[in-house]
Amino acid sequence: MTNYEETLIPKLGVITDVRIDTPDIKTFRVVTPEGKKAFDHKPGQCAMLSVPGVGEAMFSITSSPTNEEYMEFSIKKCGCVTDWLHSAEVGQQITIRGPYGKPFPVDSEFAGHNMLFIAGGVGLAPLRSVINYCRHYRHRYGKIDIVYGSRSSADLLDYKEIIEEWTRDVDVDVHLTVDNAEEGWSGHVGFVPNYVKELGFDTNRIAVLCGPPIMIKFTLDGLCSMGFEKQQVYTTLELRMKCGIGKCGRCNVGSKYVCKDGPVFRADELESLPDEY
Amino acid sequence: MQVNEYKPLIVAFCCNWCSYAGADLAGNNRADYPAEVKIIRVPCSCRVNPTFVLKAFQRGADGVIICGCHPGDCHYTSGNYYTRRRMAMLFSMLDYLGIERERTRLEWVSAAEGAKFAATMRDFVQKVAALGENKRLEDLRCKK
Amino acid sequence: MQKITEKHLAEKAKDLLSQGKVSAVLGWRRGEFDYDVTPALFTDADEIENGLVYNCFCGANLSKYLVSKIRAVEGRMLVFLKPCDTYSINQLFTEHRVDREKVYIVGIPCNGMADITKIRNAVGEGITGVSGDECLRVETLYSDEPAELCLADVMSERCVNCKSKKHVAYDELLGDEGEVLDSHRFDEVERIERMSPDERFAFWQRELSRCIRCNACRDACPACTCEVCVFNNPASGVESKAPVNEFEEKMFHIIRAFHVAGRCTDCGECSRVCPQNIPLHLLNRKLIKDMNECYGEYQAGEAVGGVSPLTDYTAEDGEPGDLIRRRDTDA
Amino acid sequence: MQRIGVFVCWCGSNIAGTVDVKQVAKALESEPGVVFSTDYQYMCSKSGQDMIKDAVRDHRLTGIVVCSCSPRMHEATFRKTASAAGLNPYMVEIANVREQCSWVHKDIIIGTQKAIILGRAAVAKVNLNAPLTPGESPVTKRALVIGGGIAGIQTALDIADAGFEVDIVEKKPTIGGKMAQLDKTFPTLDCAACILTPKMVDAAQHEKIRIFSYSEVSSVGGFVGNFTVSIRKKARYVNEDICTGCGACVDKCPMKKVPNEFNLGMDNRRAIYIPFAQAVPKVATIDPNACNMLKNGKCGVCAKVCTAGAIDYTQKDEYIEEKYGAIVVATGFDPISLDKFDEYAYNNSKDVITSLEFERLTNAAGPTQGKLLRPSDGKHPEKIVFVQCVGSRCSSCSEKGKEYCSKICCMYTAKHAMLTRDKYPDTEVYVFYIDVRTPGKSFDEFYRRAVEDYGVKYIKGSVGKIVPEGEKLVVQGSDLLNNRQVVIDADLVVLAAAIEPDKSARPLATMLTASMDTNDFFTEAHPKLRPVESPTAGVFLSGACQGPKDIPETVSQASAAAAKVIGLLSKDKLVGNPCVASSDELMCNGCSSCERVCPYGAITYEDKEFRMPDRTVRVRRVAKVNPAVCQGCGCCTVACPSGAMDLRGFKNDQIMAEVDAICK
Amino acid sequence: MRKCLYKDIHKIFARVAEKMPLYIPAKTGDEKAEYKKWSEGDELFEGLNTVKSPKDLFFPQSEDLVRFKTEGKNIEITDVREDKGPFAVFGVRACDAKSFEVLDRVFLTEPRDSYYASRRENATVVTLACSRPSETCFCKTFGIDAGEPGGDVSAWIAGDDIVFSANTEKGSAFLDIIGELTEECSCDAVDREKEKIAVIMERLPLSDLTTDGFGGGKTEDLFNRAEWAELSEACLGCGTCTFVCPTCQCYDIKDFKSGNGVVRYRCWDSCMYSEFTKMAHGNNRLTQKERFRQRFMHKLVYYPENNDGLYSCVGCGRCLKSCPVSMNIVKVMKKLGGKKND
Repeated sequence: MTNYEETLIPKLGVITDVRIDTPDIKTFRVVTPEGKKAFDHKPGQCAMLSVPGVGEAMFSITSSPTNEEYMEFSIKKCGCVTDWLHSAEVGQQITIRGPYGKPFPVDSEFAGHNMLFIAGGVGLAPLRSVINYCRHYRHRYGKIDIVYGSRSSADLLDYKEIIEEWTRDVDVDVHLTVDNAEEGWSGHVGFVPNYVKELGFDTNRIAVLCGPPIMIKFTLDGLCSMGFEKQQVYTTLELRMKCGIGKCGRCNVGSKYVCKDGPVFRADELESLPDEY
Repeated sequence: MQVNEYKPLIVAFCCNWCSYAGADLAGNNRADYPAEVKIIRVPCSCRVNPTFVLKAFQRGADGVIICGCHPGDCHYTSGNYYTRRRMAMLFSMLDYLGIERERTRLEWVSAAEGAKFAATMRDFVQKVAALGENKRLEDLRCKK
Repeated sequence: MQKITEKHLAEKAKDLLSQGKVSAVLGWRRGEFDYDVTPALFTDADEIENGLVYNCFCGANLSKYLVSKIRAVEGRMLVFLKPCDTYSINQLFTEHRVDREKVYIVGIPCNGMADITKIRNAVGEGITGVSGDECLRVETLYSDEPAELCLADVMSERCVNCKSKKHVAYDELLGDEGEVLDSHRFDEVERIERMSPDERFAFWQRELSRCIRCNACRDACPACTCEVCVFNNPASGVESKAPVNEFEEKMFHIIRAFHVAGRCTDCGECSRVCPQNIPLHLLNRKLIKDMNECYGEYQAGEAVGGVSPLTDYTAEDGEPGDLIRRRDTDA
Repeated sequence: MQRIGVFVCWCGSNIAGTVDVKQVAKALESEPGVVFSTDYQYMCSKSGQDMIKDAVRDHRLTGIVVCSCSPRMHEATFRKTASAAGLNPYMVEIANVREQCSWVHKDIIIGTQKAIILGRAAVAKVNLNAPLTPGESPVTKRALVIGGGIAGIQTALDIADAGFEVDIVEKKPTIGGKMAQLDKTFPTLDCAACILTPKMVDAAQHEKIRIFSYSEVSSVGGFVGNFTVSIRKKARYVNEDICTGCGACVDKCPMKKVPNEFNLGMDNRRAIYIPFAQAVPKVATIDPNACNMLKNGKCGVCAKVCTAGAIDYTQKDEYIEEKYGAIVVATGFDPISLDKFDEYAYNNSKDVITSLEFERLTNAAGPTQGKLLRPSDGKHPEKIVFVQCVGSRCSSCSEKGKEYCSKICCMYTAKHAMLTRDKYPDTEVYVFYIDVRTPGKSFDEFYRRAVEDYGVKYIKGSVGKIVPEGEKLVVQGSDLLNNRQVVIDADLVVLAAAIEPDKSARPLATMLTASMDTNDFFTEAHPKLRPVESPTAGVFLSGACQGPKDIPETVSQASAAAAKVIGLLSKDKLVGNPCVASSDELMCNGCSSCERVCPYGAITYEDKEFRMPDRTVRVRRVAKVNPAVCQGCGCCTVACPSGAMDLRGFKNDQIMAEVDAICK
Repeated sequence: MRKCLYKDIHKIFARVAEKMPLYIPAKTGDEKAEYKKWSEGDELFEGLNTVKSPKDLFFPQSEDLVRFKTEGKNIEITDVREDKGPFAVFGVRACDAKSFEVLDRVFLTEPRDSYYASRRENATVVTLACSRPSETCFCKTFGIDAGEPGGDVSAWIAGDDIVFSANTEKGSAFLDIIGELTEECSCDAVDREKEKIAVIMERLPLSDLTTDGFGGGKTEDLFNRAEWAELSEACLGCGTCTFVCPTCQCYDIKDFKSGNGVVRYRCWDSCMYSEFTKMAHGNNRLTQKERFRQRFMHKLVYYPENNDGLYSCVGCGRCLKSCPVSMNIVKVMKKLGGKKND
């Protein structure tokens, strides 16, 4: 039987870089001990990282598949595994398995469309992969708008990359906002859902949302009032997951398993699910 | 002692005020007792949760001994009285389940009783060694 | 002596509801078969008329439900309690888990509850009907004639060794006041004590190895009302979900017995609900017996405010070794 | 995850002799969380501590494990070191590899292995340590001294002189204690009363000192800096404030046959009495067991003769509750009962007396006004035998006496013998002794004077039997130096009875939660380094309650205890022990199990509102621990069924991690 | 078809056990039974079925997945899978045999679970028709025929004989093993037995239970029904129903620190447990009603929706017998079935 691949048996990973993004978010660069990428993935997919004895947890892969060298994970400190990872140093081995979940339909539904990415807080993490993918294959997509907000400027993830790369791209508009006014911040102040409305996008685009549930709810309502159809809006769900392969039953909502059928859902798909997420 | 005798693993919970000090005194007096005994310092014997005893067995201990101040001498007045009741019940329960009673012990050792500490440990180790490996309350996952 | 039937219970419940003395009634609901009775909350007379049942299958101890259900109810909740259930409720009052003021206890007599497993063993599969009280008529698919069984022969073990027919807490009693009985409930414990350690070990190994860790014993136990059970709490160090090996099987049951020691009223729910028929009550009874012998007779739940022997002491208490040795000389 | 530094101490060769310290340091290097590991000759030395501080800085340590001597020795030292390095002091754990390893195991392989395991357990614990901040509590700037003998008086005077209020509680009607009963004091032979009574008066007149005579401590609550003590003032049936101590009532009291305890029953007092002339307070006390008026309402003479109107037969015991910051125990000693020593005929013959009785017989204020007369017939004794070590230095299997040396007997016996020969040179004086112990300033000179100048006959040997024969006491003993039996027809035999702690000490110790040794002497916090402190914070020891002592030693210890008390009371705030219990209210059932077992009443309950995840609000009863009252025993943690209660510094997971590490 | 005297069944067991481990429903104390590796002296349980279903043989209550050793920053991963080789299980009832199909659809779909797959491949399932179903049986509701139990080999007790019929290649191999202990026979006796069983099936008290109103696509109809509150009100939240259920397959993955490494194991979990879906930041099923609903919705709606209408219940009746408060899927189906959302 050992000749079968077993997805539940993880591979070794090594943390080769730890970047402190915000007071409670760090971004970890992970490769195999041989220095390669552990596996290929698509934007929006996740991986199970684990620290033996501490636990296993699912994280979205924040680096773009177009990055051939390594994977990155932006991880917010909340719970055993993340606490442990936050105290880990470069050179620390962890285990990794994946990729899991359904990716964003970057090569099908998204292709050829204008894109609107809306993220709040650590919600940028899953979107970063798809944003960078779109930037990499820039010609395949129309206009790209990114609305990103956080509690404060210190809580903005990947700020350096946003400023130094994204904002410099032609045809990529980045709209940053923080919840409350602060010294030294000359950008927009206010909550993401309101900012989206203020910016007043036309409906000729696909919207991808990610952030805290409350932000998603209000932004979704906002988009609908702006005339967006639910079929145009994608988001990701976060639920407790264990196996990552739709078998352990934990993330089952309706007939879907978030780890296998998600975490990316189109808003209209979500609507058909029982209200348990 | 025989050369090939089984070397048991003994976890000793000692209260800070009496028994741990008693163990220190045993050291001061260079009293000899087997190195199989490993002491864990607790503020009072009443800090020892029956769970700790079970955990020790799970992890591979062959014997668990709890040492506290003599009745009436508890630094916290009454802690050891509660210990006495709790452990009486625990040990009896383990005995009821057929687990060798010699693997558990409660002893009162004062800060002045270094010699008693050493003698108690020698005796306990010998008794547990005679029983051999703890088979009835073991967790195979924890065996090497 | 007036015979109390479910009709009396229903009358009483409807009465108190209509008077507004209580706003909900906790009783037992008729099931698919005569024997599969389910605890239920009733709020109107029709439901009570059609659904409320009281027969020899109403073994479930309703007191535990009060801990959670009472929160959802405005006003007082009527609860029907059998004598042994009243000990549990007293213990819950003692531990401040249930507010006395919110409960209206109607004590109901109990002649002993039947054990469906024993009935099944007697008549086989295919039980389609059970009626009667002292004498049970059991109809089955595979026999044209109903089998006649004496309740005493198919009574659950806890009822055979009933410790008390006395209600120790009630607002009202249906039927007569019973008495504390001189039971033989420790006989089985003594039998095990008399075994050799090897036999004892084999006995418990056999019993506990059947455990499937469904947690029914814990979840039905009226003493197990912790906000967070240690077995569910990763921080406790003993969290576990499965009887992974012999050690875990023992660990779970020893710790559980200890957590309810001095608080367990010996209601026997743990053994009743065990799908594997593990005699779990023999662990609790062992502790009760030991405490009685060492620290004086104590019946948890006999009165509100009782002090568990494990939260008490005297300077003259015996040493752990004495206890075990004494039993050897006795045996 | 922590960044732990491991520091293995050689303790010279104390540890390094039987433990391969390098190997220990190396082995612990790969333990989880350990980022630095080293060894050094003396970790507790300044350079050792500096090494730790440097490592904390250089390696950004968050936790420290020191493998060294017992934490009872240097835990505080290394906590301070950590503190100085900017670490929380409670991030330090000690692996006891000296007392519990290198000193008990001879084999270096075994010792090293065990040291590694102990170190591993400490590392496992530190991994789960959390920084702890001690709570603060105010200090009541007043001390209580229990016992009004010379020890208590001296302590009280010293504390009061430093400007703090002191209350003395004395169970007898007067302060003064045993010293007041003595005649002369060795080795200078000055009169006890002459040096004691001025101090008694000083105490009585000191504006900072209150004396509760004829009073006892009935309960003690609280903790260091904040004790609440209930004092029972026993009814003396005389209004203390009004009584002038004139003694008219005593003279007129018809109840004359009450054995006088001050003179050890060698004469009688009245039912109303003043123990002795210089008593402080000098007020009368009615003995309720002897007074007819109190027993059956017949008499009332004293009330009639008292011009001040101080007699009050209706007086009741009075309870006074006071707050103190510190408590000094000075309960002193008593000679043991000689009931079990039939061989010495103490109960058969009036002329077999104890040394304390002898003191009264030779005291000018005693029953014989200082004349040495036999209690039986009032004749001058011509041959006196002193027997030393009566009940002292007994073998451990003896049930009669004490194992310890009573320390003062050699000297007072020499004093008695010398004084007898001095006053009555024609009296033959024999002393039976086992050893003569005279380690004190001018002590041996004193003893030699008794032998050489005063001709006291010292016989090394024990007395086997004393048989009263007619007027004589036949003393049968052995003379070990000459290897022969001796028989002496004595007129008076004086027994140097062993001394033991006062009987009131044991219940008092329980109230104070102060520990005692097997002989009921109070245990000191450290036998050498903290000899006047009890292990219970805020409780100090003065005088013979801690062990047999003579007067100079008692007084010096009394002053030492006072110094400690002054040190404590001069603080405005006390920093508590942060290792206290705390309850996780999310898990607490409110069942009261913890409250029941708490010896300090540190746990109370409150109804707390909880916002449930479904947005409803639920009110639940939860436990709250008062960290200033909690002493950190952890009893509640085991009583708690849900595991809501845990003990900081000794958390469940920490102890279990130690278990795991040991069993690894 | 091959037969032998039923009273000689132990000879068959002995023969099979020579070739490979054999599991049978064996009597434990108290007239209960459990699947047990047969050894000389073990007797076949005469009653209907075991307390725990035979899913244990393929999906054990707990099993080690992988081991780790950590040292410093390094981790060593050890694959602990081992091929235990072929085994046989005898006496599986029709319902339980069907449950394997339910489980297969979970564990054998990609990515397939190699732990489960290996055991399934190694197993020869010998089923046994139910001559005396219990009043709690309702396999018929899910289209299962107790007289046609399936598996690799089907067996019937017909008169004094036990008759075997191979359904698969593995089954034929099994019959080869017991070949010389059995003799060829016609299917007459078996047919008579099947008829008898069919008659009894009709008489079972739950024979009229239907799946009307359930199945894929019924989420909207059923999810918000008010009856869930009453149905779930007595539920203790224990895992009895889940653990005795032949089709429940939720599991948890946990790490056990053994002191000399970490064992990652999986064990059965139950959606009835309050902490099943608990996360660091909350729980998407807060009340027992929601958890209770999830279990039955999964069995009766979600699972069939994903699996071509196959229900995740086989009507074995174990939950009816084991629930401490007699709450079960039949009561749920009777209460909610055949009605429209109101």
